[in-house]
Amino acid sequence: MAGANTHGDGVDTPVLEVAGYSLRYATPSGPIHALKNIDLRVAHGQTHGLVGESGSGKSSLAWAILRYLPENAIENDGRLLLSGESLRDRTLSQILEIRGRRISMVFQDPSTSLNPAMRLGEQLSEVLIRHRGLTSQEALEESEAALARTGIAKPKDMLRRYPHEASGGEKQRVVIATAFACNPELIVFDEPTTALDTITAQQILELFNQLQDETSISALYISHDLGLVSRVADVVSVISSGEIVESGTCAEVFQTPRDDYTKALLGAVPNPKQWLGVTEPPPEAPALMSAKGVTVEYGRQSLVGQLLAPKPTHLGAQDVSIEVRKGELVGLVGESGSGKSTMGKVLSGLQDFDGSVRFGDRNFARLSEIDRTYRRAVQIVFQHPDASLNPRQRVREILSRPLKLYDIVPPKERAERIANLLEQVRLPREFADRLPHQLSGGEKQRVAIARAFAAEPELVICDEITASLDVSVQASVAELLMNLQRQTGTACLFITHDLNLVRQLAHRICVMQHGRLMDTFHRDDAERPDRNPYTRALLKAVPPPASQAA
Amino acid sequence: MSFYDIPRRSALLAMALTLAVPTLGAAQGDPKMGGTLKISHSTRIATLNVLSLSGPAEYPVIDMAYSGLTRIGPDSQPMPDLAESWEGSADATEFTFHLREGVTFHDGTPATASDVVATYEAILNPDVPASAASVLNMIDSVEAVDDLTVKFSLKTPFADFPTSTAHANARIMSEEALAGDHAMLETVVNGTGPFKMESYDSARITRLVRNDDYFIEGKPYLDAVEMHLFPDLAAETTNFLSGDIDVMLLVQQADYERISSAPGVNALRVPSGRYVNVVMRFDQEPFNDLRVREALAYAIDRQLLVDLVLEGLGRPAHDNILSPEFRFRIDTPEKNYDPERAKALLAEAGYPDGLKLDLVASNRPAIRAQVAIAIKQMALPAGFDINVETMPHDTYLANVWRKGGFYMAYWGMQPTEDATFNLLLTSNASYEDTGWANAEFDALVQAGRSTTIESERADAYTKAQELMLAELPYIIAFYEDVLTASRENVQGYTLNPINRYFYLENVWLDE
Amino acid sequence: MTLGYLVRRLLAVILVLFVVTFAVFAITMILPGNAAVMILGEYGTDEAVAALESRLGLNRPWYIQYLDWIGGILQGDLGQSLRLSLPVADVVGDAFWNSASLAVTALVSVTVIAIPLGVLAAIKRGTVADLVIGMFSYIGASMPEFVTATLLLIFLAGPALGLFPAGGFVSLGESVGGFSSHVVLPAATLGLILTAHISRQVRSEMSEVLSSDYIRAARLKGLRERRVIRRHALPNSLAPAVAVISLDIGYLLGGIIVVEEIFAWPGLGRLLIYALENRDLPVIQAITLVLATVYALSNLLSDIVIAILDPRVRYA
Amino acid sequence: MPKAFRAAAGMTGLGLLLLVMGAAIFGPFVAPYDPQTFHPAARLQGPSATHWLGTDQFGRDLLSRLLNGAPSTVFFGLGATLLGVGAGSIIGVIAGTAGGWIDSVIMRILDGLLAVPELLFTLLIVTFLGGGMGQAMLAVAIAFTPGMARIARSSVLSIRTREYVLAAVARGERSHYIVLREVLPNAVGPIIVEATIRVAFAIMIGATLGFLGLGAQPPSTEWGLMVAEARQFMFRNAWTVAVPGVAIAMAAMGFNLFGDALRDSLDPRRSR
Repeated sequence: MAGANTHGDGVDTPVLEVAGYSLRYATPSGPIHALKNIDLRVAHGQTHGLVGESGSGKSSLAWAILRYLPENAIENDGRLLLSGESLRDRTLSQILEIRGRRISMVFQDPSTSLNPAMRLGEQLSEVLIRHRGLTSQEALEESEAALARTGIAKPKDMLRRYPHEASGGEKQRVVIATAFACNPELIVFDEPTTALDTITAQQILELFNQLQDETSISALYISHDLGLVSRVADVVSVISSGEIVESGTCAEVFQTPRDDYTKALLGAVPNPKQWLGVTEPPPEAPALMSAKGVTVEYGRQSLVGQLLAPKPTHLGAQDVSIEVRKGELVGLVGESGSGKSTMGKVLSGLQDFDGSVRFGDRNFARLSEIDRTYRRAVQIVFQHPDASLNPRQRVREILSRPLKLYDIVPPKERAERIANLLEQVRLPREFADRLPHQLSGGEKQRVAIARAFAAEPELVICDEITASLDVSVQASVAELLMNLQRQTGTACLFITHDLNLVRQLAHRICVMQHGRLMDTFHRDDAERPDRNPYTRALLKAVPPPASQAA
Repeated sequence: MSFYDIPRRSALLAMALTLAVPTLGAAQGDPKMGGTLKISHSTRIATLNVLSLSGPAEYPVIDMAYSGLTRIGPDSQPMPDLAESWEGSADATEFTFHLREGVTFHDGTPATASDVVATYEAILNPDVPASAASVLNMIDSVEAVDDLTVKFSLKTPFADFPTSTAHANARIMSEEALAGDHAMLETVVNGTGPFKMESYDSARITRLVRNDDYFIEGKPYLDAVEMHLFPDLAAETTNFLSGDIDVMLLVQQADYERISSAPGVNALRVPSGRYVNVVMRFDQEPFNDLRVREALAYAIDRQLLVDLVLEGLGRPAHDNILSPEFRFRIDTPEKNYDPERAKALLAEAGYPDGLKLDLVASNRPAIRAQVAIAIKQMALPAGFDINVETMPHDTYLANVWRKGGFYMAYWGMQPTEDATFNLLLTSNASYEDTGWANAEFDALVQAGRSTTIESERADAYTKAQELMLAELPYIIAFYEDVLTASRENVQGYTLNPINRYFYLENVWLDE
Repeated sequence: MTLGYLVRRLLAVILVLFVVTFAVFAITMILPGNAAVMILGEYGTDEAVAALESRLGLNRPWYIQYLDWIGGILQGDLGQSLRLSLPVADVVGDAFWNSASLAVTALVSVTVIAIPLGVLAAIKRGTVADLVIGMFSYIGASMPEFVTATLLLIFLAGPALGLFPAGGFVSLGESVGGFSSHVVLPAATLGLILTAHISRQVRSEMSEVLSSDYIRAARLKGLRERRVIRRHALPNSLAPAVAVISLDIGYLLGGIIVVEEIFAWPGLGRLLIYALENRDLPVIQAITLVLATVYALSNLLSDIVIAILDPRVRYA
Repeated sequence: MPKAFRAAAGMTGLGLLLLVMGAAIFGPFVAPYDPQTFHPAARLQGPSATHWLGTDQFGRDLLSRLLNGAPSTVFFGLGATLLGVGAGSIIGVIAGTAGGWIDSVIMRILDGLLAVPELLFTLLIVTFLGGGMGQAMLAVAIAFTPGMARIARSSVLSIRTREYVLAAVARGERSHYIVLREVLPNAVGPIIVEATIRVAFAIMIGATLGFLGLGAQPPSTEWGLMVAEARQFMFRNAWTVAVPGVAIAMAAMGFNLFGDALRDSLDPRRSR
């Protein structure tokens, strides 16, 4: 048995060994089994990817390894060994010596994992003071060097800043530098790029690979993103409902998945080469909706408001022109803050604007001109399934509103229509009696989609409708949308940050950055070398997943 | 004590009062000089303007700092103050006062007849708010005969005039101060009294120090007197009992027993003519009917009221506005609690099913509401359904007082029968509030004041009281005792039932 | 958080204060009675009242009185108290310092007690200590000042124990010992409700901070718990605590009215009650101005302190 | 707070609340004596078999007075809060939904009013309204209005940007439907929680006004007034002060505990 190896017994001793480990949480409504009989080894110098969807137990494993468990956690007698030493036998003070020095951790969101009231330098150097006994002066110098290794241009300057004065990428570099500071035996990465922009995430990933090459540190890399894991890990374990369902080298798992869950997961990963969309309307088809020179200025105030409480203004969108043809699906892509959602709000009549929006043969020059005819024809579906349904209304009431409002069907037929709508989004018709909190995230999003299509619109705006959903659910929601579009011929503006996904669905793609439209291109032209440089950078940052790449 | 020996030259007022003023802590040995007396009080000393002040804690201060022509003594008789002696004409229309020689104000200027004239002219000036004006409005003219002699001519005969000049708000100020801005009188004190103002902090402590030039040789004994303000009665009592304070100016009935039984404390209870009265207007329904007024009178258990509201520290009254302290007070028939009789009277008056009434009581002081509530309860069996309406004092003063038909009033004791009647009951009384307006009564009071013949006065006042008791303008259920307390080492402290004269020049501390 | 912002906020408050004083003035004129009636009480004849009214200037139209008052304020003159015959500035000024000495004593002792209590409760979540502090804070927050004060009087100042004077005031200048013994009970009364409130808030802020990602990160760096609490958690929970304390100054300024009345503390609260009873308008106006200004300034001060404690606010 | 303690606190709060509300509704009917009847022979007594909580200076039964005063004390708190919350919510909802300069003007005025300490504000209003129970209730309600308006506004603002509200706007729903059906039902949560806790505060202020002689007037049995009237006798019979004093604290505590429990149950993440 591997566990029989004693400490210092050469390279065979894994840095981390988890064997037969189970964990459950005691709750008033009975125990929740978070981890079931986990076996996992991280060899010296290896990066072990741990892939699972939310609630799969992957984070619980990280907390268990770091011995940071809530009081209601109950463990079985499985083993947790660090370089052959049992972590479970350690007292709290011994664990405190191990944390940060022998095992360190990189967290998901640098903006919450850094203390807002402390300078970055202190947060980095305190580890050195604690574990390597340096004086604060020495620690600061050492920190500067550590930060320099993460590619920060002016590390000294960065050390003096507070977290809110640094960008997300810079903060994550500080966190990574902190994790590497004491040359630990193992680093646990918990979704370190999820909270970052696509391009920044790519840079952090490169940094990880670079540091890994330099230090050949052992890492446990936790992520929900199969594509991402394939680019960093040597070995992958797939975890589902607290159980490791499949484990092996990257190549093995991605090329020849054995477990059904792994297969489903791999299948759900959007692949730009795999077209799911509907038939493209002919190029000469007239524009259904065309926005011309749309500009949005936020924080604009009335005269009185300016006098009483002047606020700064900023531009949400600047001179943006977008066109959607009948039956077409246009993708609108950009990072957060790029202005893509602002455009979604303008087009759905939620945000005042300058410029013009033409719909059919009518022209709208500002918000107040947008009328009910327009609102009926253009429907919107939002990102957050939890927020997009009124928590106090039943599904029936939610779906009946557009029917009543636009008098789509006579009152007698409404119940039947609601049932049809539910079936169309593949929900049982009994769901009409449910309240939103009785539905899962994916189910809520289906109801929201059904509500949009209930109005029999000509254009549906989908604002990041898959962003809050798990990978497997994402795929089914996208597929559902395509089916509906196929059945109804409705045009669609699909707003997303996920280039791979949109390339599967959209006929044409618009790219926005900093409130401006950077690029508009046909999907076939995506990889042409004369693409806009920003588009190219984006495309480069999201290479297709491993199964296709390998 | 020395001032008892001063010969009285007033021929008119050789009265003998039945009331023996109790003095606590019978003086042990000779008075000792020195020490600071700390007096606690619970109402603010808001102003020191002698002409208009009215606060319970303001009177001791001006009693210390100023002198009047005369002063009411502990025996309730006028005694010499700035005036050494006085005499009146036989028809009681002219009075001459002889001032002491060599008296000076605190600032060193001599106090002479012209200061007296200036003071009385200020009081009588209609443009100057002066509390004593209504008591002295019979003065026709005042003149300085010489530096030490002042002569008053009266419009009508008035036998009790030397009592009127003892009015607590008629203290002699300097001519100079009165000629200046009267606003200065509010804070600047320049009197001839035994103590001089040292510091005046209306929110906390007012301190007076010994006047070395006081006109009575050897007095005062104390070096200083401090008036400490405690707005919360519980805090005041506790501080007094803990020994931080020497004299508690006014003791609440609720605390009297506890204080009097505390070690090292002398509690002083002075029977007084102070009363709470139920005002019933003669010109409003249903009180225009004597039977209704009488019914209510029989619906009140007076002894119980004394026990409940005054903790027994008072005497039941039977609607006579004069308490037994008054010389010409008649024996008043007792009205015993008799709800049946009250009920019958009500039925006779046309209210066989009882009567629903709103009784208004100002919220200050609390005793008004307490009496009202007690009356409400006692009168229930007699068929009176009284709703007590307690209201803020300002609203009461503006809307109810002297206007309302049925409300609670509260008055202190006056020095004479005449002052009492002319305050409230005669048709031209200062604060006439019943609409009684009885010409016969007016004539009797007039007769009583204008004669100097003892038997005639007694006759007039007796008839006046009989008439009052028959017509029942007020229901007066009790006379309230004045309560005060001092530490054992405080000697010579006493109070007048009128509660405006304090004689602090006689107090000394026996350490 | 710029200077301009602070100035604008202050100006807004001052503007509203004048609206409030205007309203106070206008309403008093509608009501029956006035200071002259109250001064003379039942002994006031109609003539005497009229004479006093004219001397106090109460017979002028109310807007003239108001404009006069405003004019005086702009020249730094608060006018003359109607009842106390003293300049308002003197009366209110003395009372202000007396109140301040009580309020500051209460606030400082409360802060010194309540913050550690709240931190303790948050760290010891779910233990007996937390429970006791929690119960205490509920009881404290549910006792009106006058009940607390009365109970303290009965048990600590009453004849039974007599540990402290039952009321009264000795200024710090006169005697430090005298001030201290007199200030204990009123400060304790004010302190109970504030301690309850502040410790509860600190506990809740601290709990929130302790469950934050960055505290988890700090612990997972292997830092000792003491450093985690002192260096990481405390500064972050203090800023919200300061905001709460500044709001509590509002309670304090209200509570002081009752407490001063009961303990005979010659401060603004007692003066206010007296002025209200006697319709002494200039004094009421001045106290309203002073209390509201103090409250506004304390809110401003707390914003500044928060900016010092929290770098995010500082540069925002 | 640990779950068990929170649950216990919530239950205690509920228990106190039921007790207080029970007294407020049924108190006057179950009182053993008439609250105004004098028992001259049994003045200022401690608890006994005939008078369970003792008697006051007129020998009135304290338990009966307490039970009789419950409606005025509790309904004062409820009434003042209801009025204040109602007015505040209307103003806040108007400000929150109207936005623009209307919002700015309303908010500036509210900011200013909030700069006057609450009890001072109440005292000023009640003095100029002339004292008395109704006036005091109105005064407390007015004093509560700015704070409640602020809470209502921020609640509305946070709901207004929810996606289901945006969806309704985008759909072209009429504004009254949006305000009444989409925004308000979801915005009332924080308002109700705040209101519950404010009832406790209103009861305390009401009692304080009664105590200062500006609220309920004798012979009312309002609890604050009972304390004020009993203060003179507190050294002779501490029960006269303690009984109404503790009753006020219990009523306030009931609403405080219940409000906190309500807040926890509506938002389990927050433990304050």
